[in-house]
Amino acid sequence: MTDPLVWLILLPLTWASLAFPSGPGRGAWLAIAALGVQLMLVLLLVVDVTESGILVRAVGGWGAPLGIDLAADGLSVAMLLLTQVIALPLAIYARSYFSATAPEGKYFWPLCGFLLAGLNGLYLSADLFNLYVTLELVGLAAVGLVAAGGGARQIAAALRYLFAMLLGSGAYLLAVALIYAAYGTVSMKTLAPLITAEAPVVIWLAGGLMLAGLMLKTALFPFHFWLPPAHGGASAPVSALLSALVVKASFYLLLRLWLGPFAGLTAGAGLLGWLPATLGALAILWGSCQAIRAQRIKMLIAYSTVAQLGYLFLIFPLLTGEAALRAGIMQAFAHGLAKAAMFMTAGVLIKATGQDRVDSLAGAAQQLPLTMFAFGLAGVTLTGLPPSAGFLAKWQLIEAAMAQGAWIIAVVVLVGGLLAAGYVFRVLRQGFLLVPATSADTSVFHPLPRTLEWMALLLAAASVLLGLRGVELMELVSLGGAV
Amino acid sequence: MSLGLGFDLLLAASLLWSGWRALSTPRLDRALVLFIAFGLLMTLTWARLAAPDIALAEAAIGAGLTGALLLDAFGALQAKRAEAEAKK
Amino acid sequence: MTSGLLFACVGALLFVMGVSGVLLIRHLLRRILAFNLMGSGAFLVLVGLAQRHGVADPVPQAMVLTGIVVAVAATALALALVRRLHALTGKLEPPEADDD
Amino acid sequence: MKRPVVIPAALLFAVVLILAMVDLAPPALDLRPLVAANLASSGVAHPVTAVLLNYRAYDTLLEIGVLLLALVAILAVSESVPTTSSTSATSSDLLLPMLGRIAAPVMVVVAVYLLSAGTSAPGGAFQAGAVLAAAAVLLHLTGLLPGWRQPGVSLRWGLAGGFLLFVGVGAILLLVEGDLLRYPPDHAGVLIFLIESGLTLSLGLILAGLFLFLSHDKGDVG
Repeated sequence: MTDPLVWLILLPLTWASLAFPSGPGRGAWLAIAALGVQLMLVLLLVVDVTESGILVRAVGGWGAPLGIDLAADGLSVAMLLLTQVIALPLAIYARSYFSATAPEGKYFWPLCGFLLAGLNGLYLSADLFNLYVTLELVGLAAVGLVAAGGGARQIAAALRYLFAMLLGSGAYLLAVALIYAAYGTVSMKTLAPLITAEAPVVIWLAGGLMLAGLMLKTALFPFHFWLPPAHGGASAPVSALLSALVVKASFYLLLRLWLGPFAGLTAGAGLLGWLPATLGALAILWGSCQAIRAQRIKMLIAYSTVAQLGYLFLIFPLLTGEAALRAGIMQAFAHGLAKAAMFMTAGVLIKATGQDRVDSLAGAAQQLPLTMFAFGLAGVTLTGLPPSAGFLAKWQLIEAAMAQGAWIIAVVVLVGGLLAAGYVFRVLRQGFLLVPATSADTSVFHPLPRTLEWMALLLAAASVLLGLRGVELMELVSLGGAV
Repeated sequence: MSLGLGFDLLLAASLLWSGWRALSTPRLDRALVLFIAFGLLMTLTWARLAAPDIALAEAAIGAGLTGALLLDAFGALQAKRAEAEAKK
Repeated sequence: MTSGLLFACVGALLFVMGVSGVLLIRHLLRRILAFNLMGSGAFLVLVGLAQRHGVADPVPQAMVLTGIVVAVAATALALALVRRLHALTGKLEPPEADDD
Repeated sequence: MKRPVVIPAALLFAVVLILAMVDLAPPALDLRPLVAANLASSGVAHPVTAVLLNYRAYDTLLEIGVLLLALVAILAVSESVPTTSSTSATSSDLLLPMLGRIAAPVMVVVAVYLLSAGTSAPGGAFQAGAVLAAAAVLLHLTGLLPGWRQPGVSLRWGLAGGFLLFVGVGAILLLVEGDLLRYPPDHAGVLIFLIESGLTLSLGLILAGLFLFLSHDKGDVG
């Protein structure tokens, strides 16, 4: 295991394709062991990149532009770290969550392995066409997970999700075609100086196609239509995986293209960054309002994802300085950890009560104190209260916005925090309601494996405590010249 | 106008026509046949573009397998529908 | 005008036709057809535009081979979902958005 | 409702795109000389195969992953309850089974030819696998091969085997040569042929599976 970078792709591919032949429902322990190794590998990679800056590996020994390059810099390592940190507790949770005969867990492990391989591959690839293949790997695996063993509602959500993914990657593929025709290469490193030197009209079209396709894949308002049913309808471990990790991948790619090959264009057109930022602001307002109104707890959390993704796009007009990028990465971590925890607690609550309505949560705090505590901690992060990672992200973002005189962004961040407090409080208030013992409509709480509760609590606590050590994490992104 | 260009133009027009009709023709079975024809025209196009490998793959996978999948799905859905009507 | 450029233009038209189809058509089988048209359009642009000066280029050709396999994988998955939806609801159109 | 927006926007985009494409200058880089110059050490003589299985073999690796993943996803979606009616075509017709018996072996021979030709001429694992799959589908349609239900152990290993072999070779090369899928020029030909043979078999099974698993799922619930 000399090379953590390449093994981060090979290992999940291997366990995914071993889990499939070992049979339906099998492969959990293999996956958990492998994810433990992956977590160690990513920590090794953090050390490597901290010491020596950007790492490049030429697959096949050819090197770009003939071959495909893999590259790890601070930004990609941060995303890899986020992925493995969430995946391990999530896998332990999923092992307890899916009973041996559950139809939705039958092929969870191979699908999950391919999904993680796709994510790791995406964060490491430096080749536009290879990125297309990883996008498809992630997209199809995610759709399969949403649909697995589901009823009509879930299948319909998966179909809508599938067509959104295919439209997004189709637009991306056409853009790759145009770029190859214009410059004769799809290597990001080779492209950057070429695009900066001269950009014909097709490159502007290609940039537009990539922007639109990736905004659709990240469910940025008004392209969010597919997200709530897909994330709200899937089983809890899948929702956690999708909301915490999958939507971040297309955001990462957009950021990477914006700062990498297309830097010459985006720096020249200063107003361009306000397009994603405006949509992001609308996403925060719209998503939060929908979350406040939602009746089912998982739909509430899914709409919260729509809102929280909005913050990620607020950084685009501010990217001339490094502070905004740090804020974006911090927000990706804060939301990833907190949202995974939140969907995991939702899974516990739904399993325990057999219902999925917010109104049915009365008494939950007495019956499942750990779970409600975890939900509360995750809520602290989403609302952006100190000392959570969410607070750090918003603080950084407001600071970056004020430094550039973009006070409107600061206002949006503050309003978004208030709205988030609204929907988090709705759930907490229900959960802490004391129910009279005689009441007829009291939910019956079924006993559940404690692992479920502890894993949710672990991630929720991490999302809060990260705020104390977030500076080191944010230092990472300045490594290896992502900017 | 050379023979090659004439053939290309004809091929281009047929591609666009069959693609368009596959989406717009009211009857689904005809649409599927048009779509398979579109796949075969794509095979010819790849041959014209000096890409025999893609032509082979398109014939086998694009037109062949995709077409078979679609027709099979159509057949199953029809059978299902007929069954449902019979029950009424 | 070379064959490459001509078919790249055809590809562009097929692509927009396919995208419009995916956006506008509600019948799911036809939407799958539209997706395939979109894919074929992108493939034609990839190879055709790269070969607009009339010389074959193996790199985009290999990419298209990869793309065709990915497209058939997506098509098969989409059909599996459509057949399942039809079995469960008897419909070939997605239900209206339920936002809650 | 969406129509008045989508159609004009699509037309406008198409016109702008075509005008921009017609106007495009020759690219700065040309990979063709690079492809040709390294062909001798790539282990194959056909440029497209060299790109697919050597220069950009990593793309191909992930793409097989996508295909296997799609099959797993289809199995996860399909109804798992075994149904009894699994023979599809009624064999009242005697001609069809005979056709299947004659054509299927021929197709296998064609597949082997395509596989071996792929190193120097158009063809290769994908086309060969597709022909194998077509043979299986033909056998199914002529009533000689029943539709597949949930796959048994050996079939599952067969489906995943080609991909595992590909990953395994890639990993060994990473350990021995220092880069993922970096073939030593002397052995590149043998290794690529090994990978292609495994892929042909698994691709044949997967592509046939896409059809046969779906075909089996008649959607009978309850």
